[in-house]
Amino acid sequence: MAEAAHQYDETMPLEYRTEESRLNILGFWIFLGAEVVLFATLFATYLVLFQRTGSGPTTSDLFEIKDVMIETLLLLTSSFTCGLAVFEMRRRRLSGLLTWLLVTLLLGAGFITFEIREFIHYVHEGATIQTSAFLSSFFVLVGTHGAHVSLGICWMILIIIQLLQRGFTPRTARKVFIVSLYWHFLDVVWIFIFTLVYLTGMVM
Amino acid sequence: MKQKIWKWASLLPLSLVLLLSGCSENMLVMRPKGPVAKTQYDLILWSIGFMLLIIVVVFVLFTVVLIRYREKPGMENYEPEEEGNTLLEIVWTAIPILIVTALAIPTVKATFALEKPTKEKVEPITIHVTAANWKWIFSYPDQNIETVNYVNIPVDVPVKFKLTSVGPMNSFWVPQLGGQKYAMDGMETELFLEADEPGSYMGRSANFSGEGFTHMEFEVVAQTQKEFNKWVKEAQSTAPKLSETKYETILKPGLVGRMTFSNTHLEWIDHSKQNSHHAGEADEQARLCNPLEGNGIVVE
Amino acid sequence: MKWSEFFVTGEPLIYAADVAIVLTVIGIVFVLTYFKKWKWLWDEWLTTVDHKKIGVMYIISAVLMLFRGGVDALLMRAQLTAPNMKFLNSEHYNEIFTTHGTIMILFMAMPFIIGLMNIVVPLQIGARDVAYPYLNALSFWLFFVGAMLFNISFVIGGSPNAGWTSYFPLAGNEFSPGVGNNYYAVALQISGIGTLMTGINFLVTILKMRAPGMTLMRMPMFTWTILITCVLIIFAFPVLTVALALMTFDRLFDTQFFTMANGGMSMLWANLFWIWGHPEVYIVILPSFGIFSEVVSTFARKRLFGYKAMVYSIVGIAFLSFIVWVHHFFTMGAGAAVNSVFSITTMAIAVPTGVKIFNWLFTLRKGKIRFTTAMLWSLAFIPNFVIGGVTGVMLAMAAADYQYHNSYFLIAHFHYVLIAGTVFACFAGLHYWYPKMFGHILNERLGKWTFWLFMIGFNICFFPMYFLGLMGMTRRMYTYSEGLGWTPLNVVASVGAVLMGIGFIVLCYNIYYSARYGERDMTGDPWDGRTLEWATSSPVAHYNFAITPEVKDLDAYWEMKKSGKGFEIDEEKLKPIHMPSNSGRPFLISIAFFFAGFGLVFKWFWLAIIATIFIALGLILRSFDDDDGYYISVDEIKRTERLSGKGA
Amino acid sequence: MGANHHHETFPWKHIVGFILSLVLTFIALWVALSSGWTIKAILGVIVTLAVLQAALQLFMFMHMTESDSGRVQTINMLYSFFIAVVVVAGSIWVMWFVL
Ligand code: HEA
Ligand code: HEA
Ligand code: CUA
Ligand SMILES: [Cu+2]
Repeated sequence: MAEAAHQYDETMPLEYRTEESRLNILGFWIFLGAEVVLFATLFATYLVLFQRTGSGPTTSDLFEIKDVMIETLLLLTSSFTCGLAVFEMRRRRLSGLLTWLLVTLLLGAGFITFEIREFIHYVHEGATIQTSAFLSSFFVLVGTHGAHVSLGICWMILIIIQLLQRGFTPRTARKVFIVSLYWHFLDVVWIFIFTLVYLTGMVM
Repeated sequence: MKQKIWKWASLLPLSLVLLLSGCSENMLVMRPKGPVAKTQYDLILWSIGFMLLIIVVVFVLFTVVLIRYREKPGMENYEPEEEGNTLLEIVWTAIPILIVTALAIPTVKATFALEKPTKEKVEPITIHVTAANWKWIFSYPDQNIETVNYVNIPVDVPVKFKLTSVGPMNSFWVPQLGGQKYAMDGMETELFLEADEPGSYMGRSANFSGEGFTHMEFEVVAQTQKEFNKWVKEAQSTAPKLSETKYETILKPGLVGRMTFSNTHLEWIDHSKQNSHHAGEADEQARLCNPLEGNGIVVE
Repeated sequence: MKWSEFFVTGEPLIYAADVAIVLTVIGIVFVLTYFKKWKWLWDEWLTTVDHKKIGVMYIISAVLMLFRGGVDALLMRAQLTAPNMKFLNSEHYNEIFTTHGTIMILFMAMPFIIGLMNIVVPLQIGARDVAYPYLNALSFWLFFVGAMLFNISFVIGGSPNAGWTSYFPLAGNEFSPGVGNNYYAVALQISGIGTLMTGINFLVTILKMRAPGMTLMRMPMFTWTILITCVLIIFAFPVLTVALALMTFDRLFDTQFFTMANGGMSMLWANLFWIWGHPEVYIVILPSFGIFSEVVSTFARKRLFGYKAMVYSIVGIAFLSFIVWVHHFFTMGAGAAVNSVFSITTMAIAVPTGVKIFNWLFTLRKGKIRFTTAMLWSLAFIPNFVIGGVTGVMLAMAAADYQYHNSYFLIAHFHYVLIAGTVFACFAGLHYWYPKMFGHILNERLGKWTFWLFMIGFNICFFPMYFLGLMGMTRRMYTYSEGLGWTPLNVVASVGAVLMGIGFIVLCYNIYYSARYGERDMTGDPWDGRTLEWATSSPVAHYNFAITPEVKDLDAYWEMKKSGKGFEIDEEKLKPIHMPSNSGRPFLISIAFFFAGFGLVFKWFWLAIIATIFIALGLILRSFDDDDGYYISVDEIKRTERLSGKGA
Repeated sequence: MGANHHHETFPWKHIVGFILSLVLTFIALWVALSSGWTIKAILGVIVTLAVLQAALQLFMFMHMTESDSGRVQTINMLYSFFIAVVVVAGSIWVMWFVL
């Protein structure tokens, strides 16, 4: 970290200005690499187990395309608005940044609400995490993603507070950028959940 | 220093010789009594040859280098510098590749061969093997016989073992007849073995399955076809019938002795089918499989 | 739950352990209080973010765990020495090999290596510290509380007993109803998170914080191996995280992943375990290769032969290590095609490994070999590891593996690679870098005693096991009957184990002896080293380098010395150095993790939830933390440098 | 480099990315539910679409290639996808016989 921590490089966007920030952003990318493998393992588990339904319901008994599409569109849009937030940040417009972060957050919350509703619906139909290997792996895969999104929401709230307190600093800018990486990444994961869990489940 | 290294280097080949001569009697893997074990034995010998060669090369190089290039008085001004040598490096990449190829080809051949019956002309005899805590149950569907902890087979006839388990994974291993395969709950694996010579062979579980695992041994008795037929007749006529309740007591965790029955449990249950006995009776199963509630394990 | 279930009861061995633990704790508390060391402990160790101190703590923990795992090993050998022994019953034996394997690999080998890399890597690349010092402290404490959580299972609740591989369904609730396996799932999870963070931390450190001029192809070999190891950690540990999480769900919340009913699939556990497990064994062997490379080239007084090939071969090994996992369950019936493919990928690893072996041999050739203790360990590695390696290739031959699998042949293989590879490397590294850590040299005479006792004992212990395997002795048997012909070899093996134990005691004595009487290292470069860590004083100043060194070649420090100047510090060029501040938070967060884990083990969810709230609190505080660290003034640097004799 | 980013006044890149992701999603939906192709073909196409869309996010929204660590970040992501494929496809292949 060293002295370089305070060397400013004016040609770069704010979030890259300090050595510390550059290290953190790179570290976060690498963490995302680990997350890819984490989700891949959950996908592997799901794909190995999803036809092992025991005496419980199967994919086509459960999934409903309407709910899934609503969730998908909410999350896709939130990824877009999150991108806009970073765009605004790079134009140094705090109000724009805050607005888009807030919108992202609300869309994320909407996604979570629909997901919880979906889960509750399944449970009412007798499809719980204990029912079958398929459902265990389904709930854990989709639930892990949901937990990540919820965590992302809490994290964004923290960052909004810090932005309000401190305005643009290399540190807050870096945090915004990192949370945006996280958020887009969750969208990437969702695309695969959408494809490999829901669409595949309805086809098979 | 010099002597020490020599002493130490000579330790390994020496013990090898000692062990090979002294204990070969008991080295079951190296005394194959059937075509499957023989295939594996040949493969093992083939590989040991290469491994010894590699070991010798490395050990010789190692010893020579250590002796010649120790720091000696008068070397103060010797400043060795050397970066590498592409030719040499290619050599010691290429030779291992050749050795690995020489090992891989027979390995792949043998691996494919072992999936098939050992003989084409002779119809194999099928025996279902069920591993349970902690005993082996053998069912002869065609002969309608079930045995526990021992299995009789005719010599020179391929045996198709269909393996499954009620509970933890076990591995079905008869070293002198051939390598092992896992017996797993809710699924079925197949293992072909064959004996060349009549005799009694040790079999045991090779995969840890809990408290009584150590005692999960069984005997494979290879008999001539005539004797085998005689045994089948005898068992069919004299052995008691296996009832469902009796079967459940056998399944309870613990050790049991040898048994023979004149019917098989396959009539009412096939553990290799996922959930055949579990659906809706998980509690029952928990009771059966829970060592704390069973009658405990009998250990000498 | 009754107290009598909470504490493990009814065993003299365990009561003795209880007493020993209580006495040790009282002893430690007393000593700390008596010598007024609490504040020192807190300021200097518990809150430190200095990579060197964190490394030392890793190594101390690892040596303790080597003792624990070693005692387990000796107990097993005692039980197996004669047929029908009544020393341990089946239940105890099962717990002991489980904890032995788990502790040795996860809480001994890994932290030992991570400790060495903590101490050495930043020094080798000329950095002030790691990329994320705070995270580094958190990694250590997470590992540490994970290890402690695992260890207390011995006296509280009962140890796991399904093997270090914990295959289902055996490890499920049905067959392992106690809390033992919860400990396995939760403790490994906690320390695994720590390890993952270490991987990220060091990857970024090595990629981004090298001294100017140190291109990738000028990096010391140890640093190279750590770089690649980090890649393995980052991509392998998430798999373990998931596998353990699924295990935890199955055990605590009755999900159906690996159960026997309702579609569960026990084979999936084995599959996931080994997707992590195989890279894991390379995670502990690659850094070992790095250590040997450093030591061999230092004491042969030659540059590493074929540096580039050495780099490519580790990359090759790391790549292959992710596509061989099925060799651990060839016998599960996946079919000849699957087995053949994985057979071939596995055997392929012999090629890059062979390249390394021959390159080491040719580094020695034409050298000027000095037989220090560190060098002895490194030399002994070569022949011993080759035995382990080629028997590994025998195991890789699927059709033949059907005969070796789970037999003592396998036990012999992996002790040959783990001990002759990893443990020898840890000992070599410990002796080699000891002066950097503590400022004095480990006594060479005692070191050589340790070496010969341990190395000879090791061969006596494990070589016979190859033959026991061929005789049909399977692993995890707590006893065997007479007449199988296994007795003589088992006796021999136990004798070897005792020799290793004596060797270990000599090592411990050496640590004590050298601390009192050991030769101080005044130069900072006792071995005439080649890489940058030897350019610092011993022990190293907390800021590492007063000025960042410039690197012109591989073996940077060697080049500096050859050019006649060494590493000179021009006082004119000194600038204030920025340092991260200490923090107690990593330690406290980890304590909260301990309680969260403990709560999960016993299904006391209230405890787990409260502890999780504390964890979250710690993280939020961290997020609002604005601490920018502090600066060390030029004057202070001058003073320190002059004291250590390095300054002008 | 992302530096050019801050001179832009309108988020073209983001809007194009967003529209593309919507289009890809709806194509996948149609292929899966209404195309009537064979299961194999459907799976092949929708997985390809998912991969495309993931790449889109990485490049358009996450600026993966920017900064002086762009190369490392890209290699890291590619390698993690490689491992992901090994884990998923490998597990399925290895356990195919029981599925
Ligand atoms: C440090 C740890 C370590 C290392 C480095 C290795 C290295 C290797 N291992 Fe080992 N292995 C383990 C730790 C390790 N292993 C453990 C812990 C287990 C058991 C886990 C359990 O079940 O509990 C295990 C189990 C294990 C199995 C499973 C067996 C079974 O369960 O039935 C197999 C099978 O293929 C295997 C193979 C190999 C191979 C091919 C190598 C290769 O990397 C070796 C390469 C080295 C050489 C070959 C020597 C040098 C080369 C030359 C001199 C060149 C010329 C050589 C040739 C051409 C052959 N190992
Ligand atoms: C790095 C890893 C590592 C290391 C270093 C070791 C070291 C040793 N191991 Fe280990 N072993 C494993 C990893 C390791 N092992 C694994 C993974 C398994 C598989 C577990 C499983 O099946 O799940 C295993 C299994 C295993 C078995 C097979 C058990 C079975 O399947 O039934 C045996 C049997 O002899 C054994 C023996 C030894 C011995 C004698 C040592 C010696 O090297 C130990 C050296 C001894 C010491 C360092 C002792 C120091 C202590 C003292 C001197 C104190 C004396 C004081 C008192 C007794 C109070 N080990
Ligand atoms: Cu199958 Cu219990
Ligand atoms: Cu392996």
